[in-house]
Amino acid sequence: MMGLQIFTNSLAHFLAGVLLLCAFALLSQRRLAAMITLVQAEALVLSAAAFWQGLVQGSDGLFLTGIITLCIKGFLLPIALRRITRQFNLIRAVETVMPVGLSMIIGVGLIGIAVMVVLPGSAGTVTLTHEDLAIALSVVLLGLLVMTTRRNALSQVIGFLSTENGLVLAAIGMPGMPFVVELSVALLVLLALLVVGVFVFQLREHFETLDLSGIEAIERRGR
Amino acid sequence: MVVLLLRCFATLLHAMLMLALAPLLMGVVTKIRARLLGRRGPVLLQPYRDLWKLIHKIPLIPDTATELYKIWPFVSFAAIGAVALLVPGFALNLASARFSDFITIIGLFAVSRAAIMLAGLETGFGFGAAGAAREALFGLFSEAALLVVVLVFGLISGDPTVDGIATYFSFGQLGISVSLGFALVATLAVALTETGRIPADNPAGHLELAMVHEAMLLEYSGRYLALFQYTACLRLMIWFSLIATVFFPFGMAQAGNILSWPMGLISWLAKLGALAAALALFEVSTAKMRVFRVPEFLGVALLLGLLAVIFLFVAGRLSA
Amino acid sequence: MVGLPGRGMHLGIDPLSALFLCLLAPQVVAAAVAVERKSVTFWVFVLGMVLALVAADSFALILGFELMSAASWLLVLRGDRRPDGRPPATLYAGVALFSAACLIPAVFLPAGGIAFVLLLLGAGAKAGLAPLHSWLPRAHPAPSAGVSAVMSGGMVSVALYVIIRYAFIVFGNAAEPWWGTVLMAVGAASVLIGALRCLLEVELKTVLACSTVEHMGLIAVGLGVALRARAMDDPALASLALQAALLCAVAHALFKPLLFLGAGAVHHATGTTSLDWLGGLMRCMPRLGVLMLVGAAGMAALPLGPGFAPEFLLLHAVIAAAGSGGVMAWIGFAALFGILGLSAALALAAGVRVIGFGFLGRPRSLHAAAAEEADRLTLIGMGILAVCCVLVALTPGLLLRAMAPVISEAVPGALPQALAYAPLPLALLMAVLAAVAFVALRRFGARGEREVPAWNGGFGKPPVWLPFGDPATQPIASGFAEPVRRVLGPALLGRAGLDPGERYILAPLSRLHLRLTRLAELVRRATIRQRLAFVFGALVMFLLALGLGQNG
Amino acid sequence: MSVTAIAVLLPFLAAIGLGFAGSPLQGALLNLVVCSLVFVLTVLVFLAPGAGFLHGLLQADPLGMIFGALSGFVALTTAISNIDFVRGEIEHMSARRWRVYHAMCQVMLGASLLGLYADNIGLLWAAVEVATVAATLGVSLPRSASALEAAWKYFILGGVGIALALFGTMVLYLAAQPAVGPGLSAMSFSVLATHATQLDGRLLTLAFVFLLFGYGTKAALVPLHGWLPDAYAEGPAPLTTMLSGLLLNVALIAVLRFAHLMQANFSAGGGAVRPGPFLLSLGLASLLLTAFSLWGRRDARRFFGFSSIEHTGIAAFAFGIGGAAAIFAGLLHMLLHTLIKSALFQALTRAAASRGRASPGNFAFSHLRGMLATSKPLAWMLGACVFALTGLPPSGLFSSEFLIVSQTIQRQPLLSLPLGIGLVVCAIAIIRLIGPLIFNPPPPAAVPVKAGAGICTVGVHLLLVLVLAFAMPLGLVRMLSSIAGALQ
Repeated sequence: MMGLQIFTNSLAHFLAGVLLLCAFALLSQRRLAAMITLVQAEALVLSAAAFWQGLVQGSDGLFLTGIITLCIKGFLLPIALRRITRQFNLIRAVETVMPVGLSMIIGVGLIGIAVMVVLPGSAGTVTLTHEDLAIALSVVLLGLLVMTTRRNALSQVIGFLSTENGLVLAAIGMPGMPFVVELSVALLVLLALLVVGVFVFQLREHFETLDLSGIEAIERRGR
Repeated sequence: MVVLLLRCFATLLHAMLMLALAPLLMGVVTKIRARLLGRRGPVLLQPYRDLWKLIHKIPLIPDTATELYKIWPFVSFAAIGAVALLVPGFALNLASARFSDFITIIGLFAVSRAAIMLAGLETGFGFGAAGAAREALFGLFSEAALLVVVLVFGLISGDPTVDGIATYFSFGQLGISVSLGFALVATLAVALTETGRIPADNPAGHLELAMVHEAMLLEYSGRYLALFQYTACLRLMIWFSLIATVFFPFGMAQAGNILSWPMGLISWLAKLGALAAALALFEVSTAKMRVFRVPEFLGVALLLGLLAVIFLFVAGRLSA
Repeated sequence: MVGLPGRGMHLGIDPLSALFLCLLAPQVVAAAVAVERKSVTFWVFVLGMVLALVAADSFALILGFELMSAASWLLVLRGDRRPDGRPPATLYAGVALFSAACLIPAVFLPAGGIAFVLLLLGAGAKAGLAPLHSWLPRAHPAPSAGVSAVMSGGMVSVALYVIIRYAFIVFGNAAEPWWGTVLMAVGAASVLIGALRCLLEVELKTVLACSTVEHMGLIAVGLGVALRARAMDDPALASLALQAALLCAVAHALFKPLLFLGAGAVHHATGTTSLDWLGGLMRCMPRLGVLMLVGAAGMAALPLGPGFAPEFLLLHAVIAAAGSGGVMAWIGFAALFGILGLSAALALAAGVRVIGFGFLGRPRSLHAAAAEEADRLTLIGMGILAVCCVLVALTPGLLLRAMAPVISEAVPGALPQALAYAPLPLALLMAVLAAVAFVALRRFGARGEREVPAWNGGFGKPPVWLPFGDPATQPIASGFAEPVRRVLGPALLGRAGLDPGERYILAPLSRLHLRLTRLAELVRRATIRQRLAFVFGALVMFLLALGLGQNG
Repeated sequence: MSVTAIAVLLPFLAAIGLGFAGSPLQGALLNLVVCSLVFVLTVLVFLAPGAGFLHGLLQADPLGMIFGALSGFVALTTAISNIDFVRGEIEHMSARRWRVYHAMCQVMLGASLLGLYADNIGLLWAAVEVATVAATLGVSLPRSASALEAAWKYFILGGVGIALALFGTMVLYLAAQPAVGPGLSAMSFSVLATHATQLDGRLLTLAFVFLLFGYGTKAALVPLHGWLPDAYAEGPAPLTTMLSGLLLNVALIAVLRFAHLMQANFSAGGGAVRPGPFLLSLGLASLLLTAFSLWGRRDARRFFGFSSIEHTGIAAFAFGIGGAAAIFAGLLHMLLHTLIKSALFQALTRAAASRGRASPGNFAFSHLRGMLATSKPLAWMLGACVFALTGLPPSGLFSSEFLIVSQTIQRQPLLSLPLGIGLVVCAIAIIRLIGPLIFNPPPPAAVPVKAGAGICTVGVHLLLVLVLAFAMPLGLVRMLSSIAGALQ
């Protein structure tokens, strides 16, 4: 029984770690295609984690979450994104604000901050949820970092997705979190997709590319 | 009761003398000056004759003047005349002593100055305005310097009225003499400017561009001019008496005591004569300044006043 | 419950507020009679002042104060029709807000130095005390005459009321001598700069506004002496100085509106208030001229005018105060005395200039030549004020006696002084002398007089095609002030001839503001990504601080 | 099913109807009808503060009631002026978009009410999220490049904000575990408030940071404000009114509630950090940044968007000062500002409509200037609204700002310096507009127009402001004070 417990924890940990690794790798990527792939991988790992937690906690809500994640984030979304890239042939590397190395160093720092904030200074009261939360928080922060360091609307969407993954990871780590939240997470992803779709649609109408420089040009006109 | 009567009588006498002797004083100054320059000069009564002559001329009113043209001479005279009553001459403790406040006197001088400046602006021609402008410029510093001197007096005697200051000084102590010396110099400078004498102005000058006091009266004639000129004489008289009373208070009579009057009268006339001589001497020995030098001249007076205050403080510390 | 939600507001009248209400009444009546009868904003303005005066708690006071500012701002805005760039309305609103921002803290801080300084900044800015005075000569002339009158006579008085109320009554027991010293220094600066500009300005209304600055300075000096004396518990001196200040406030509240109304009438009659274009108005508008003469006498602080008694008391108070303190105090008081004398002479010259170039001499423009007498209502309004002026001028003693309760309210244990200046006998004396001279000249002198072209140093009669003489030969007001400008200008106004308040306060402020605005523009123009970076950076910083705070 | 639930559900149902049928004008009328019904319901909520609906997920507390009624009122007046707006603009959007537009208005109303009445942090989050999506769609409706750009900004920044808020919500739930244990009750405001002292202070603090950033983004506190000016300036005009009138309050009140949890936990020594500094820093940042951003503006709606940032900043500052009186002042400030700002936007919309379309944008100051010459009542109303924003009496904001400043002086004297600077600079920046906007000569193309009867809604708003600020009825005073006392 004890052994099983340990095994459970370590597996959950392992999955979370992999997720974090993907998020971190996302930071290092310059090409959209590779970023999409990484997000997809994140989604798969996430759904696996969700299933595992559902198994452990014995709640069907988590299973549902996993399924939703798998379907939408694991398959639909990457496909859509790939289509967009092909449509606007955004195969070329995305220009980053800062050198990748620097952004990765910052990423490490973010992880440090996340751990520092979540885990109490006095070791001992450290529970699984705390560590889980720390990892989720790191993923969220890394996603945000991706959003802020890439000069390209699509890669911002990707970063946003990564952030979502972190949120879901946190959510499934919460013991007995009521159903509402997962639902709203799914809802959020749904709406996010919808709106992104709307956007991609019209952004193409107005600017040939997804690059935000056109928008910035508008913004430069003092108003 | 008797004392009160005597004081009133003394005041009346004082007023009479002031009003009557003013032109004579002017004559004396002119005479001495002429003598110092080696001329015979006009007779002493010449000012009376000039006034009489002017009175009997028909005044010519400029067509650009307003109704107030004829008011200004009277205003100016009334103010100076009032001062003449307030400033003690041969006797202290006159009936008007209570009102002989230094600041009131300065105010009355200002009134007459304002009247003369307005008279100069009355017809709206260049010379009068130029004179008025210069008068205004001089007025700034002379009034400031005079006020600082008044501050010195007030600090010494603790009494703002001329009469009180003179009474206090008549029992003069030492120790304050340094500052009083400064104050005297400052007062003299102011007096020269206020009475329109050299170096600030030249009463005998006849070049319009150089005149100050006369330039303002350029458009006046007949009895009005006479009144202005008489006022000028009176102003000189007042300043002499003022300086005599404040700085040389010795030998002054007490209005309440009739026996001391003759002595007082004599010493007063003597002081006036001495001052007239000094003025004449000063005038022949200096030249008239350029207009924009005068503020510096008066600025020095102002500084002397300030110095007087400081020395006063030092003296107070020494005596304490 | 009207007032602050949950707290309401309280009103009440004590001698001080009663005095200022009385001081407000005549000018409001006069202005209403003369010009502003139907303007709602004007009445809101008056309401604000009254509210500020009858307020019994800080909320009501500041509410009234700001209501007054806001209403007058609107009036300035409406009245300000000048084509030149920077309208004073915004500057004016800024000052109003600034004073509110200083007053609210001042009334809530515990009585002490900081509270007093804030109070002085707030109310002083409104009263136009240096160095925060430079808005006043711009804003006060802007609205119509009646409003200018009440602004220059009433609003500044309300600001003074606030200073007196707090410095003497509310903070009174915490007062320290340096408060008075600061007040005196501020007042001296205002007196000097106000009087100088009063002589140098060309626009009549601006001249009057500058003279307002000067008189506020005089009052501030009086209050300063009183406050210092009170802090050094010398009630006799304190009450003397306070008498001077209050009497000055009363006189100023009478003759300044009078002059402003007159300026308005002049503007209405000639279309200009520039002294360089007026002249000879005494001929076509004599009644107005005489009324202006009364006002100018007050402005120039001449004896037998309303302005002299306060000046007299003030100088005596300074003499009495000068004896106290160390050598610095002596030098300071001597310098103060010199400044007072200088500015008194400047004010005299300014008064002479207003009358001499506005109303005497020859017209300098066709408008001035063709001016018509002001309408009856204006004359009535000014007449009311002139009568009050004469009363105050001739019976200051009675007024001081009436003020006794105010003095004893502001200065505990006060013993009001008798006035050593008796205008009535003096007036009688001068009248007698003038009469004697007149009679004598009539009796002994030649009768009759002849009207001739002015001699003008022999330059002769102007040609016929120049109805009022060759303009080139006419002295103008700025020429009259030129010698003073040459002597004092470089020292006090700098080479550019700018008001120090503008050069050292307003200009740097506007530069700073420009710089900060540019900075804000940079933030505003950030791209989406940069804005995201703001959020992210702030979040990280907060988390970092949190982590360090909890683990460090 | 309680009044509360009806008030919340009605708009959503109406949205469905509006979204699929009807011509623009019909839509506007139906919109008006629904809004008036909702307003009545929000007032009725006072009488029957609905007992829990969906096992206590929906429970109107006094705070929610007051601001719910306010939202209802603003929605009502907006709907009234919306009719004229639709009349004027009808040919500039396709009927389909008009339907979406009206549907989105209703969704925003419903979501705000949901956010105000919700007793459950998850539900609150969902409400804000729905409102965001609706607002995004609404803003993107004009389909102009700048509108799309604004909507895009709104979506990105808002999405991030929502994500942060969700994370915060979860952490808060985790923080509630030791005290309340798993389950719905761990997400109920009332339960959390009662157990505030036993929450895990450390996690609570972490949660608060995220919630502050999440909901602070919605409340547009600097530096989270990036979306607001553009969203205000580009969306359809009445939508802007709804944004400023409804959503800001929801977010700010959420922040206030969470801050109260922190404060309670802190004062009980539960290990949480004092929320004051967070709120104070964000509030001051908003105030000071807007103080200088207000100057270069040429577009009226963008300008007043910045002023909204300023005023939410002031309210947040007041909450940060803490203490019953300051919180009272902050709530009062929110009430008054909402009324004034929505009135202002209504007047502005009418003014722009009276001037017609123009090249630099219908709301460019150069286009709107000189109102007095073309329409007196409109000009006076507009001027009164703009003036009311400055906080000079007789504007109502005077009393709230007076209270805030006095509280600052008494509790945090040093902070009153930046506060004063910010307030003064902002007020100057606003008051300087009145001259050009009202009194200057109008642009040559402008023609005199008659202001419709609808203008009186603005007057009603301003009257209400005066009453609330200077003669607040005792009942309301008691209610607000008790709220403030409970939240301090």
